[in-house]
Amino acid sequence: MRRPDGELILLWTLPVVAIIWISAFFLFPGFLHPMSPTMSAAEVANFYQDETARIRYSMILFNWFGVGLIPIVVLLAMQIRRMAHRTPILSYSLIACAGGPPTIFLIANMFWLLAAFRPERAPELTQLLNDLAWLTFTILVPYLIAQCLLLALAIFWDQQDQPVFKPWVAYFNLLIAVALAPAAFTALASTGPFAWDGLLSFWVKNTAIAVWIIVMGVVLGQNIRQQRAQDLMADQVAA
Amino acid sequence: MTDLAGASPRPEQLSDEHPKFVPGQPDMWMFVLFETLLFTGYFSVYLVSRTQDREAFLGAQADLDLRVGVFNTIALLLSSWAIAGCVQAARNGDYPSALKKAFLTATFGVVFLVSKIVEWVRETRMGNTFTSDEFFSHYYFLTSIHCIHLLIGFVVLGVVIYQLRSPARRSQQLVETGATYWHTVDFLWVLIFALLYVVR
Amino acid sequence: MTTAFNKRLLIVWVILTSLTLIYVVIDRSVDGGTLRASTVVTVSAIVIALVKVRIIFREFMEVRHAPALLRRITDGWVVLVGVCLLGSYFVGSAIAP
Amino acid sequence: MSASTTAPMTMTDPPTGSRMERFVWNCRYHPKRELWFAWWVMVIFYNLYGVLFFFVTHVQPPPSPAWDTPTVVQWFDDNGSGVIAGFAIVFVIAGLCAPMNALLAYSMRRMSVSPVFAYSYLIIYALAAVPGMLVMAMAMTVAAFRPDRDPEIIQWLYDFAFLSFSGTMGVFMIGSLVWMVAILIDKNRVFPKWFGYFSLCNALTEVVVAPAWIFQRGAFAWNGAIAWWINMVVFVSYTAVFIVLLRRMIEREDFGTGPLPELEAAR
Repeated sequence: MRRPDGELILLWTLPVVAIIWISAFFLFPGFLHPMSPTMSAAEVANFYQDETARIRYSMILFNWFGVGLIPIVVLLAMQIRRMAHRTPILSYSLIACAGGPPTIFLIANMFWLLAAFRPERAPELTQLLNDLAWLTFTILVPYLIAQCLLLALAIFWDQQDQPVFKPWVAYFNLLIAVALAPAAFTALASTGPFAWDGLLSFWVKNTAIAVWIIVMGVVLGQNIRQQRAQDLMADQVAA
Repeated sequence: MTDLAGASPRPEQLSDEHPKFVPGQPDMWMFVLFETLLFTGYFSVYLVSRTQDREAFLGAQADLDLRVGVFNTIALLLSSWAIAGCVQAARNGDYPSALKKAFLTATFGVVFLVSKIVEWVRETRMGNTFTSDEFFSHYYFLTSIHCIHLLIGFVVLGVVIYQLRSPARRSQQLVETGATYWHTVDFLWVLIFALLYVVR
Repeated sequence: MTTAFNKRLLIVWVILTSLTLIYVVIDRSVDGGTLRASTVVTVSAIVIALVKVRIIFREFMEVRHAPALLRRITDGWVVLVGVCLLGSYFVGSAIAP
Repeated sequence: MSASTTAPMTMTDPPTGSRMERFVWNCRYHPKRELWFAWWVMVIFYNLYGVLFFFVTHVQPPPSPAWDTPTVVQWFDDNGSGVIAGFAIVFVIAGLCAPMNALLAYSMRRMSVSPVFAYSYLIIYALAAVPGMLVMAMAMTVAAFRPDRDPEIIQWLYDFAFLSFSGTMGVFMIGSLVWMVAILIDKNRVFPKWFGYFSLCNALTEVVVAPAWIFQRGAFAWNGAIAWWINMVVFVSYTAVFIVLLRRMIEREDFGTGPLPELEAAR
């Protein structure tokens, strides 16, 4: 078994995990028509009392598969290692980023599950857990932004005849980084595009993450397959 | 680490005309000086809080037994004396004696540690805990942070003993560096002792 | 040679220990039963401790054989620590309620 | 693995044109560009960190843990918008930690020690940002987000924020100790030995913060003279020292300007 074979297996976990993420996303009752930050404590408490089961099962799914992104980021770090750089700093940076988003997401995930665990508690407390969950979920962008920017920089610096990634991948990553940034400012407003259910903080941010995962998955797949073909050729030449 | 052996030759005999040298790595001396400053910071905070509420501090201090402190100090002074002898024995090439003195140092260190733990247990039994009053907060803080230094000192002694054991190693510089660290643990205790047990 | 050094170290240890025992004398002389605040005791305790620290520097840590720079720095440090400790004690006493 | 990746990089001499041209050339072709990039990210990160924590959010120097509930609520009323805006910027820039940790890990790869040290340090410090910064930012943001919340809950968030920030020190302690051991046994002299001992000092001050979990007032509380002020002095000098030492390390690196050395990852 060659190295790219194993990498290909890891990559093929991505569509599987992505399908689970999407199902969990639609299963969670608070994502389509995202819950508004202007909901009163009583409304929030009612929501958790009425929808307990769907909240629990969707969040348990997220709890299982939230970390599924890490192998993909590490695969990207491996591609950076193939680039024409003199130091491993950029691939180290990507590895240092890899754990961040799932960790932050898991914190949000736990708050949602906690809120649904005893929905009959005082509404104020349920609202607190709901705020903690939503704000944490919305501001999980810092490492994703850093990943995109670092990857773009790595591609710009990959000055060789056959670069590992094509230049458009770098520009694509810059675009995604820009799309993710507004979500960090979500706490400034409870209505409008910056609110956690608003256009920028919810729709643009989550779409950007989804598009990034799909596009980078495809690009990674092409790269790894190319590597595998080159390996096979090298073996044949050697034989 | 062994490449440091013999990096700076030591005079065989010390007299008034001998060449001057820094004992151990100069780097360790920077640690000694910085750590001393850090402790001076802790001591100053303690002395200032003490002057703000003299009666409470004196009342709590009365529960400390000066004799235990004196015993602690003498134990650590003995260990310092032993490690100073160890450095000189190693310098003169008398490694068996140096090794013996390094173990002696560790033994006195253990004596100090045990007597400290006994004192902590006694004070806790008397109801004086980390949170019971301000004096004992400082007492437990200073004695425990010093004790952590002592525990690191045992690791350092381990390095010294490891150096002394085999003729292949025996870096005089590392032995002196370790000794410098150990003496620091000693003189920091001398200051802590005066400030906790004697100052009124 | 070795014995001469051992003797010197032993004398140093005896001096340090006697300085420690002076504390017992001070302690006995100032208060009978209850502890009382005393600037004289505080200052002498700190000064004796600093003298001991300097002896440890010079003899045990072999600073007396060290280059002038290290000798001056360690002496400076003893003074610095002394100034800080006595300074905090007196400043603290001055601002005490 | 593929042999095509070792294509030589075209290196020319830096242009003699305007300052801007030279800067652009250096960004694109300088042999040490990755190192300088990480170093500058580190400098910018610590400056932003200082400005955001001290002047925008006003969470440093920390307010008192001894305050009663109305005072805490009042503090959020006074500083709420600064807290939200400042931490929003923190959420954008927190990822700057990554190149910084990568540079520190790289410094350990330059040493004559096992790569275990570099990787351990990288992971420990990648983890450190969560309790060291992000949890606090989240708790403070949530508290400032709804100032009309039950005051008791606001105070809980306040405690959560400051205790997670000040009280989670193990990652930094173990991280410093890993770095210390690497420096002390390194034979390449990447860092001076005294910096290794200084790392020990730093690790020991992390121990000293632990009483912040126990005391609500006095020298050992989270805003106390010992648990905060003395530690801050040590931490700031430690950080300043390693920024300068890393700069010297990068200056000493001799990469030459020729073709790339063979990519180690591909072998």
